Amino acid sequence: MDDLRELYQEVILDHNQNPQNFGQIEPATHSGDGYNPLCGDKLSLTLQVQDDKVTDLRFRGSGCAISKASASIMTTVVKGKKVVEVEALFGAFHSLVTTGDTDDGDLGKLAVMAGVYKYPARVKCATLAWHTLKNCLSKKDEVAKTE
Amino acid sequence: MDDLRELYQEVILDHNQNPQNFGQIEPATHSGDGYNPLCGDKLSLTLQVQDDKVTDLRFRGSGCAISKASASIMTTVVKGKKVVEVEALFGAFHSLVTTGDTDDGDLGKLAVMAGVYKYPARVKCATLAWHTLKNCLSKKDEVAKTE
Amino acid sequence: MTVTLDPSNTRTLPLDGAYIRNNFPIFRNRSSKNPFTYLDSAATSQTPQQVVDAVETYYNHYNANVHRSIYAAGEEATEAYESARDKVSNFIGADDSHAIVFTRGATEAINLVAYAWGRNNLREGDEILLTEMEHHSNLVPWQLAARQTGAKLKFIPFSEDGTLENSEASFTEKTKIVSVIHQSNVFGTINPVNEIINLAKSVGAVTLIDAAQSVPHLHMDMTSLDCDFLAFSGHKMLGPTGVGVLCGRTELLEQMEPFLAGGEMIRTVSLETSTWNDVPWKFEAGTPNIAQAIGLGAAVDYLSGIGMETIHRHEAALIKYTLERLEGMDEVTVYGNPPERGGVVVFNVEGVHPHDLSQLLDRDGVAIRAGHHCAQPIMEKLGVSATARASFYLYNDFEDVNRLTEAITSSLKFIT
Amino acid sequence: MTVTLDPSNTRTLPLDGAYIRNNFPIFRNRSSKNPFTYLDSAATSQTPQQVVDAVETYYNHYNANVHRSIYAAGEEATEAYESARDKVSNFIGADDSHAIVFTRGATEAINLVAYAWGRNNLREGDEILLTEMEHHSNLVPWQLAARQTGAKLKFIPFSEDGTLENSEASFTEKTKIVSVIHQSNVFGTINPVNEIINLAKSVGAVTLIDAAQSVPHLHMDMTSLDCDFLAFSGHKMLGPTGVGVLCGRTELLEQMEPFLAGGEMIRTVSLETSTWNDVPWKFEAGTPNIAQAIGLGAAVDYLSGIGMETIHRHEAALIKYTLERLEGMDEVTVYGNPPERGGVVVFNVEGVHPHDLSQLLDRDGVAIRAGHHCAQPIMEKLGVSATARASFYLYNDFEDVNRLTEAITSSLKFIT
Ligand SMILES: Cc1ncc(COP(=O)(O)O)c(C=O)c1O
Ligand SMILES: Cc1ncc(COP(=O)(O)O)c(C=O)c1O
Ligand code: FES
Ligand code: FES
Repeated sequence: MDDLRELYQEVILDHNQNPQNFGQIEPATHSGDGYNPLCGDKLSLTLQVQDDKVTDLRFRGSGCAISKASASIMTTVVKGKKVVEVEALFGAFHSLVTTGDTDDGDLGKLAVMAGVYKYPARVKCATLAWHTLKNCLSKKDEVAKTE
Repeated sequence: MDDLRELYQEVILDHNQNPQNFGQIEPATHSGDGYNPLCGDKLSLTLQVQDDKVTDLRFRGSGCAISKASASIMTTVVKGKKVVEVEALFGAFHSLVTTGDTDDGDLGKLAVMAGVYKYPARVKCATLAWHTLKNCLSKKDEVAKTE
Repeated sequence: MTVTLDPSNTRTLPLDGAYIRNNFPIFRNRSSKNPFTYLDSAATSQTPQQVVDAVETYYNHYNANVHRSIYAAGEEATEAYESARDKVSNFIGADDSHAIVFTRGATEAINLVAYAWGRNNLREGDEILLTEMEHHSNLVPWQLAARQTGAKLKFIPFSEDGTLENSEASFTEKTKIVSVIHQSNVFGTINPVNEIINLAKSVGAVTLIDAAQSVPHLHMDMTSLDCDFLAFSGHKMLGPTGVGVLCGRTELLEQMEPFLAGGEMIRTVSLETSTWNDVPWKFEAGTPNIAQAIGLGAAVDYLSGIGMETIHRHEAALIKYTLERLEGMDEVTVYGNPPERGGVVVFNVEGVHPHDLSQLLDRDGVAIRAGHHCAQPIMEKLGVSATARASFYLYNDFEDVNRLTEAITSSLKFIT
Repeated sequence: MTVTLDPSNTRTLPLDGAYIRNNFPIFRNRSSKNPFTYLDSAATSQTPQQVVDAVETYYNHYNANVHRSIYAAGEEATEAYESARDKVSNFIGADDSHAIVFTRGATEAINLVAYAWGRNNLREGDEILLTEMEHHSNLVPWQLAARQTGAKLKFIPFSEDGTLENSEASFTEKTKIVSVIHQSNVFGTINPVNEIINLAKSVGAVTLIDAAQSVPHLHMDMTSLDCDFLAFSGHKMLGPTGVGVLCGRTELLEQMEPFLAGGEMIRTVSLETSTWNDVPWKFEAGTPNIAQAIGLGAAVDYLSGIGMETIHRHEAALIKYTLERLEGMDEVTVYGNPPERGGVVVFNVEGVHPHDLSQLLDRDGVAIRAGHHCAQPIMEKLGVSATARASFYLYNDFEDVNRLTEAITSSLKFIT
């Protein structure tokens, strides 16, 4: 009966209750805001990037369980990764949540978000943090939106 | 089978083929144009009114069989009538062609138009000449329209 | 899920939900797992078979263009389309001094006024008076009109209970148009539009009532309301999507420039210039939404058959019970508490984002809305990014409310 | 009435009319006395059961508002609505550089451009280039835009055969927009839009093609056509009333100001100011015509299943035969004789006003149109106040043509 367990996996609910890397880095080398126009939720990201590596990152903001968990998991996965690796991960993550494609072996912990693709209205929740991250890294100063 | 015979009575077809009082009075005491926006047809009326009596009237213009016959019959009925009588006739004629009500004994020859009320799209054809006449008599200079 | 029968179920409702739902095939079609508990009628209402049949009969029996066809099918179509206009007119108590213009929806109806009246009558220094609780559709069109004409926007504020504050001072000789929402799609507040219209008249302003949420739920009487314009949508009152209404004072509509131009709204056309058809057709350019207007006529017949007073009492009983139940839940915050209200309530559940709530309730067949409800300025003032909303209509009953509260409880369990 | 079998009946048509009519219940429902001979598809087409079913399925299975619903019915509705957009896009060969905006019809689509593009881009001295054979819906919106902006209207003339005259000289650096009818709803002419678009581009003008009569009847390829805007209506292509399409270049639509304002077309709203949603939603204010867009998607599926090339060949064969028959009748005058044409012909019968003709043909179950066909300037140039028009679609066959000519003969007998 409970298809929704696929969307709201235990890991997701855990991250929602206890988000990792919640807060703000000061000073940050990169920062940026994301906005999901579908629901009005906002997310702020601050980063430390050194030698093309994301050494630290934190997020803040309001949002649903999916978006909070996605941001939280993202921070744990991205921390310590090279910027080029992050970009590759974004691609894999995007196809994961839009098509359910888990072929990319490097997804690791991100794979728990696989259930999202069955709920098109929630894809933007899952990608909000990632879009914001991408914008931060490309140093665009505008507010990221989930598309 | 032929319901349409009720609309296109022989008398109507005759008047269509041989319209009475077709033409123009010069000089006229009253004149005016009518326009049916539904089809683009136009009708011009010229009158001689003396001592509150319509002594002569003629019509010109393009139009369908219903409108031509209605104008033709109208001219024969109205000629010689007092203006107040004409106004009463207009009322009786209007309810004839919109409701099929033939109660008004004074309709006379006009009664052949009784079939029109079953064809709402053609009511304006039947009343075009009458609206024009009314406008002429009230000396409004504008183009009459059928509503 | 087993439904616990609440003692309050034995209270009687003015309408028998189960009987009414029989006319709405969707309730049969979507209830295989759980009873389909549709609590989103403020967004769009469900559609009775009577309306679907009226639409289908047009397509399958007398599908033709209107107004210029001299053959039987076309005459039937014209007759059905124009008689839908009469039905709508009667339904809202309009009289000979009013005209009914069919639009795509309330939004287009308001835009029609903002363009055809607003662009030609507003000047720099003029004021457009709205309220802080407008739906985007009665706010953004006026923002654009203000920008183009130099007029200024002013707003009647609302207080914490979701009612409008006293606003006499807002009406000045600068006020050129007053456009207000009748029943709030957020708080459910039924605003004192009679008073507002009187105040507007006292300063000579034109009045528009956004009746998108009131015509479907309240008995309306255009003659006694006596506003210049009334706008509403078919899809919120059991009618098809794609049709709405602008009811306006004929005299004012006659003075106005046309809005959309094209076939049907003209009298004469030459290459260089044109003259206009009579009102209301002057404002219906192109082939109209024939089937949808006919469907709206059928919806109005259905609603009249039941009676708008009864529908309002039914919803009042439902919302009263809902508030009792929600207020009994520690985790729930209800926003607004207007004394005069329709069957709409917004709330939040602590620890559950409204979008998650909506998603989780859906598990139990309960459909509510989550978001800003096209009223971001209200959310801003409430200090939330979104809320959950439950809204009722004639097909709902106490069971629906019970299923809502139980589903909230189980969502809380699920997510925390 | 007995139908004389003409030898030409043995010619084969690309489509089997009787087989196709089986999908259109109206032909069964209206043929109790005479076979329903519907020759008015240029005004509005008949609707196959597949389309009616798609609409009914929305209402009876997943009726909900789109885009913001986080419950299953709403997600299905959004998915169906957006996939109708994709179907329409594919149908006309649009690609990623194009966006599909749903409107009420072709008329609204053209007005959208005349307002949102025209009012903000036209200046005094600019020229709007149309043709003398435009439908009122592609003429009057530009008259209004010209009046408001000071731009001037210019017209490419047509000659007696109903084709456009050479017009290279009309394209100058003053030409800011070129808006032309693709297939004439009067003469049936298929205008050389590729050439016209190229000429327009050579002077940097924006291009709009009024495709209300071409998308339903011709294979379209937006990519090779490469105009800026294309406008058409659902109800002329087997779809529901109340839906139309503006296909536009996304880049241009993005630069444009919005047209109608309200819910759905916004990104953020505060009391004073707003920002816009992405294209195409930026141009879809308010609750969209959901069921109608879905119905149009089903119509497009139906048409694709048959094939637009086949439909065009079918109509070409029918119009060829019709012209032969009409030209064989002494009392009949046919207007225009364009070499490239669709299945439309206008004519008059000596001594029978077209409105009487239409009325009399109806006796025999033959539905044609009489009037100015929303093209008064053409009638003016032809020197007539009205004409009769017969127009064909995929459900017609040679029998329909025979019934038309026989009904004309018996009308002549009846009235004279
Ligand atoms: C060539 C042409 N353009 C525009 C229109 C207007 O279409 P609609 O009335 O569906 O808006 C029509 C239909 O009458 C047409 O034939
Ligand atoms: C109060 C109010 N006004 C206007 C509208 C706009 O109606 P529509 O979207 O049908 O145009 C709505 C519906 O969402 C509403 O609730
Ligand atoms: S609902 Fe706002 S991010 Fe998920
Ligand atoms: S059709 Fe023109 S007056 Fe009858």
